[in-house]
Amino acid sequence: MSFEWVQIAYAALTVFIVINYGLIMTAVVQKIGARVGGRYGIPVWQNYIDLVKNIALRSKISHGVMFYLGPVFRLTGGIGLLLFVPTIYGSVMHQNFAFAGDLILALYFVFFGTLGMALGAGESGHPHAAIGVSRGLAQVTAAELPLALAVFAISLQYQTLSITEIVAAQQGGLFNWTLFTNPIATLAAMFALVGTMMRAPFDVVVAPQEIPIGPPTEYHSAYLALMQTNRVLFPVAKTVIYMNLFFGGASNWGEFAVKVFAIYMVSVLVGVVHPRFRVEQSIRFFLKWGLPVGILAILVV
Amino acid sequence: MIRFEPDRSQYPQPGDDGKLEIDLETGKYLKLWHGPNHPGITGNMSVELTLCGDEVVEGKVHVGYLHRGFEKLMERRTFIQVFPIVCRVCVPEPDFNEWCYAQAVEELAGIEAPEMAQWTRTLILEMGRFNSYMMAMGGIGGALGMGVIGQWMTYVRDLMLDRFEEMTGARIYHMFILPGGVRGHLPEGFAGRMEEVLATAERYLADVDKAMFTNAVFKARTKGVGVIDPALFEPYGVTGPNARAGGVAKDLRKDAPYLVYDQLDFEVVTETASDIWARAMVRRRDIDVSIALIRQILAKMPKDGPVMAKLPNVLHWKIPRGETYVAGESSRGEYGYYLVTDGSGYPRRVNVRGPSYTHAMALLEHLIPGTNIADVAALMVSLHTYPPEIER
Amino acid sequence: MMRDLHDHLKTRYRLGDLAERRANLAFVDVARADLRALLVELRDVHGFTHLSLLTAVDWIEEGRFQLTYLMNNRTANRSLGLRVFLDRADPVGDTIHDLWPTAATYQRELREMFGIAFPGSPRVDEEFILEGWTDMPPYRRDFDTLAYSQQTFSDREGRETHDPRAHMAKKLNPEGQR
Amino acid sequence: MGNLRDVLSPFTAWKHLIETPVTIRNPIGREAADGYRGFHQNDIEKCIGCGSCEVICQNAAIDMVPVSAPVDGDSGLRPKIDYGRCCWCALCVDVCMTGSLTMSNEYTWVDADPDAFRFIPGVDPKPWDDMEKGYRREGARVLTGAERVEMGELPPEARIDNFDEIVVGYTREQAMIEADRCVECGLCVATCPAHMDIPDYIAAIREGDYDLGLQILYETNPFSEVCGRVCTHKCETACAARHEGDPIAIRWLKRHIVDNVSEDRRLEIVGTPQALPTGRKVAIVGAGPAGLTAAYDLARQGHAVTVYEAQDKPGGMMRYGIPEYRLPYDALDRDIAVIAAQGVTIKTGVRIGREIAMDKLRGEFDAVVLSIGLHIGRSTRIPGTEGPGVEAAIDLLARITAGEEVPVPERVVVIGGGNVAMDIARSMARLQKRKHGAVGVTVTALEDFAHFLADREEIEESFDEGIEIVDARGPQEVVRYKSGKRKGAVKGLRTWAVTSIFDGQGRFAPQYDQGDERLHPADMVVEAIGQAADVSILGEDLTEALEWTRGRLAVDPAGRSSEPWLWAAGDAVHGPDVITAVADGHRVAASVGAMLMAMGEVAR
Repeated sequence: MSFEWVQIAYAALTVFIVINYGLIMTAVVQKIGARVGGRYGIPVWQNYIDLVKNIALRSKISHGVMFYLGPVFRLTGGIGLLLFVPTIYGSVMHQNFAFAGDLILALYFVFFGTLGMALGAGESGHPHAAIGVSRGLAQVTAAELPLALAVFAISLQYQTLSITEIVAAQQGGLFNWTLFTNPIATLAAMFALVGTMMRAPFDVVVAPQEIPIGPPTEYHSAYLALMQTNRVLFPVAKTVIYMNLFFGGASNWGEFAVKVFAIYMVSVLVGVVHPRFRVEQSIRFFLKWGLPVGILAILVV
Repeated sequence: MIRFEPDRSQYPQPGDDGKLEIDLETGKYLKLWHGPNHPGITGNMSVELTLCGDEVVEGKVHVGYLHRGFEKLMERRTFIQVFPIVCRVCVPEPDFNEWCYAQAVEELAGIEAPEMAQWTRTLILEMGRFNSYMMAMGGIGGALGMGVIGQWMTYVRDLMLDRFEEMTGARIYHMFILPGGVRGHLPEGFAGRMEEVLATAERYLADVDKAMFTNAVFKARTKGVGVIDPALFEPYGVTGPNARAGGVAKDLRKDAPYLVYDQLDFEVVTETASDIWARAMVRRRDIDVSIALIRQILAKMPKDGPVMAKLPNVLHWKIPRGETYVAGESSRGEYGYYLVTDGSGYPRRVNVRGPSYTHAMALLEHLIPGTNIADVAALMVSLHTYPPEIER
Repeated sequence: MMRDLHDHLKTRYRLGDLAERRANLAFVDVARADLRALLVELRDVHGFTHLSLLTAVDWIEEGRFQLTYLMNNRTANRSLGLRVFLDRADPVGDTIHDLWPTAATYQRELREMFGIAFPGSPRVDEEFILEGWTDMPPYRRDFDTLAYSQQTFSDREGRETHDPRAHMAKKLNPEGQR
Repeated sequence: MGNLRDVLSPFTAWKHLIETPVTIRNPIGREAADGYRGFHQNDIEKCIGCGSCEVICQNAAIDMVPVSAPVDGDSGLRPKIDYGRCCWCALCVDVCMTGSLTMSNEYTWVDADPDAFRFIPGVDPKPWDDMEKGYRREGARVLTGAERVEMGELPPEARIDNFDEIVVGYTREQAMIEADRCVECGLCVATCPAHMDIPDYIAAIREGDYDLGLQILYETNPFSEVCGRVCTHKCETACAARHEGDPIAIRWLKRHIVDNVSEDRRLEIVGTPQALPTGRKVAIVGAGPAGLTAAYDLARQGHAVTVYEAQDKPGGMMRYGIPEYRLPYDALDRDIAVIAAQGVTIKTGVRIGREIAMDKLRGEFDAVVLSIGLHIGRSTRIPGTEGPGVEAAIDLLARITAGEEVPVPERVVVIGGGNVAMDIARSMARLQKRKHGAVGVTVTALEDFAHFLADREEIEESFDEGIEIVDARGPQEVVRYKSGKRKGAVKGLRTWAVTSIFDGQGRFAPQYDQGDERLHPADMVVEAIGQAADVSILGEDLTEALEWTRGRLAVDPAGRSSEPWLWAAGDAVHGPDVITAVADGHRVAASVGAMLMAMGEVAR
């Protein structure tokens, strides 16, 4: 695949669409969660208001360079994840910078933001951030393990490290999806999905009841806006990977919207109705349930 | 399986004076302020935690963020003027203050509230208990990250507040139980509307049972966590649901019946495990008792009759020298007022005995060391404490 | 019942007369020196295991503080209030935190709010509720909350009230004639 | 399978997804419950500005501010509420003496100006002023007593044949309860002609300090025995407690104080004049309440006071106009004894103008106070009033007091609806009962019962005593026997029904329904429609010299006549009752005292 300058414009368009999609989708999801609690919830445009408000705010507090870079890393992680994964299968515009080994890069980017965040938040010197980071890293590592195993399983299955090729292999019908061709790997990956979406029962890292609000404690104003942007972008980007790897990808924006929403809702479905695990309980959970399924997935292949 | 038992030898050890030697310079420990403005704290108080990893090695409770000097303010007010401020000692269950104070004044002044007032008071106290438990249920869900429970309970509590509103003219600070009786009769059709609320409450509580109490994650977080040894109950002044969760079947409504509780049928709810689960469960089951009691009261109470005893002119009401202590079983335990009069028109001393005073101070400080930081909020909520009672 | 207990105890302790308030509540004066032994006996022998509250009353006219130990027998549902009087000029109480650990909290509060010392009570000198308080212990009767608030805060501008009687006298009978 | 259930069961919560949310989207404008305690309303017409709301407010959120001019029973003040302090406890509503203060169920109001939240309900217009809903006190106020302690009285059968005092007086317990009802607003003080410190002496009763009470009484009134019994108690019509209940029995409480202080103790407390003798001399004509009050005040200022009284005993109308069953003579004597103890000389049986001329007084004294009262009964002058069998009430009363024989026929008709009419009716009833064993008195009054002039108790007690009272009857003629053995004797009183008493301008111009005519049979008709002063004692020259208005001696507000040495006080100039006379006495004494003081300065 050759690089062309126009791809940058295309990629920017992808990012723009995804951010807007994310802003609205997360608000819709909020409203869905609110309904379970008997509330109307926020207006769908609430995320925009928050974002604009925070961007407009400036700060005089300094915690050091790394602190400022934290959200940048985080957002870079989100954008990077999105851009090196084909968003719409078969679309030239939204093919992004997909390449043969993009699967590995994508896995790296999943971690990249978290690590960046860890560095930045650590610099803030706030104990909440420090504890949040240590717990977050521990938990995310454990939660991503099943995903990694599932990815190994399907890369073995499809004999490729290119996401585009994996999506291509799933075309031609519902039952060509990895979901049906390799359900065990999908299950393992779904453990990771639920575990990393920062929703109960695996959101103790940011639990306001203990260490409000975890790593981002000290972030405010425009930095917070960056993080908010990432917060709507990153889950979508991550979901795109799942969509591509296990649910046949998307061949147009409509399919994209439906599938991402559906996959995202899996974590919501669990999250809304559960309390959260302690960190060591989460880790134990993933080691006990996620890891064996992941290993099983590889073995089956 | 990997064990996550902490290595206790790494923890600070008590020095010669019995105090823990915590040297923050070593970098081994981390100070963390839990509160006062904190979603995981039960009201405005704070716990100064010392962490080793995410294990708490010491917790010091700090209060005073809400101190308004109520007891002192009462000494400056006439007996009737105290009435509007007592309810403010406890937000979620203010009526207990009103009743304890009114009863204490009546005892010392030799006044007896009419029967109708006694029934109405009992009704109010049970409604207040219901509300308080609603907050506790929501709180325990919320403390563990299950906001849905909190939202449901808030809704149900709100319905009960609607009933309070139509009955007393206010939602939170009802100011309805005056020394001498209560302010008025139940509005027309009150019982019917109350029944609707209770039916809704039962529907939501059934959902809570399914979503929270039949929930693997909830069980994992609460069973065996925050256990209070029943041997600590008396030294630490543990009363009410916290003690009942440890198998102590003590309930002042039953043991020392006040108001009209001796004319009502109910059972004292107990659990045995004395952990967070048991404390939540005792409260969950006590809600059912409260609901049943509200129904009973509305069915049994007289339909009409005077609600106020004859009072002396309250503008210059003097009460002879004396002292008394009036206590009842609030949703959190023994709630009492110690009133001392000196023959003047003002109380000499009013002391509020809130259950949180013992539960959130000495007991909590005793329980906190050794818990995971993630469990501190749940532990506190499970003790169901309200800081205003501590500092008054 | 309370009377029997009082009769039983007063042979060995210096007790005042029993002031019965209700069938299950009475108060009695106790000599300070006898307090501890009495508390232990009440707890271990007579079932008064529950310390309902511990608080103080300032009888400033009599120059003394009253400490009230409200002991409760949870089984029999009876309460006995023990009144111990301390010299107001030099108020020192005896700590009972080793009998009831929770008493340490009460004693800390009494230290802060009434200025009553309880030597040996854990953390008794730590600030409990008040932070940076320099005035006299505020729950003493001679602490004037109104004066304090007037010194500390300013009144709202423009508040003026009229006593009906004086106002009418001024308007209707300006010369003040009888 | 408990574990699996634990995993699956929580998902049932999702069923709420399809339910309609329960939260309120916009809480602004949500209507509160009917009885909600929201912003205050005040019915400004009903409010009397007693300030009880301010007193009970534990937050000091209420100020009483002037809104209109004070009048009797209304201070003109209205509560202004500072909502920065209000805690919405509604004790102010509960204690409100008139029920004017209520609360609407409006509770949402946003304003950027904090001072907007300080306003006078009912005066500063607010959207919720006319709201029907909101907190209303259930039933009558209960925070202060609404019912007066019943006064013990002799039953009608025990009192009808004698002149024993009817009213028993409060016991200490009763007085304590009655005194407890007072809210100490002080509205009564302005209304009382003598401005007695009513709330203060009521407070003294509550404290059980009768000495203090008596001291307070004497500061404003040396006739507490009298006023404690027969005062017209205008104060009680201004009492805040009357709006939703009975007014405080101020008169009875006053009497209760004197009942509880012995005569000797009274003399101890009041003492004798502390001022040094000034050497100035004052003559007072008439030993009635005005004259004796002036005498008391002047004597205490150190002046030498001589009181001249035409009757045999001092007391004036108090003794000769008020029947003994209402005011026993020994009670009056006790009051006068305290006054006499101030060194006042009382010369009885001396009629000025006959024994001593006014000019002589003028020559001998530095000042003269004329307090002669109203001793001449007015007549209706209807046909038939001339002749035997028609009496003036005031004459009869005086003769009864003096122990003279008065005619006591079996049937008596009284014309008049005031207290004097009641006094004579009831006195005659007693005499009839004694003489004939039966009461036969009819009172005919112009006014209907709704506008009766006599006190309500007087009417009720009269009914109890078997007296017939017919209201709204205008006397037209005293009918006399035209022939027969009793020719010329009174046969009865012919009256018409009254349709109105005053015309459009409020002038006295009774209208009658001539179709409704009745003859009230009677052997004697007593006229009790008012009295006049006997000014003939002044002598012709003085009468010429003095200024007069409408037949009354013209005096300045302090009671001084156009002659600098002569003051006038009491019923003769200001009418019509004891307490007004007392007030007048004080006023005149102050004026005389000031003049004497000025004289002293000049002399020095």
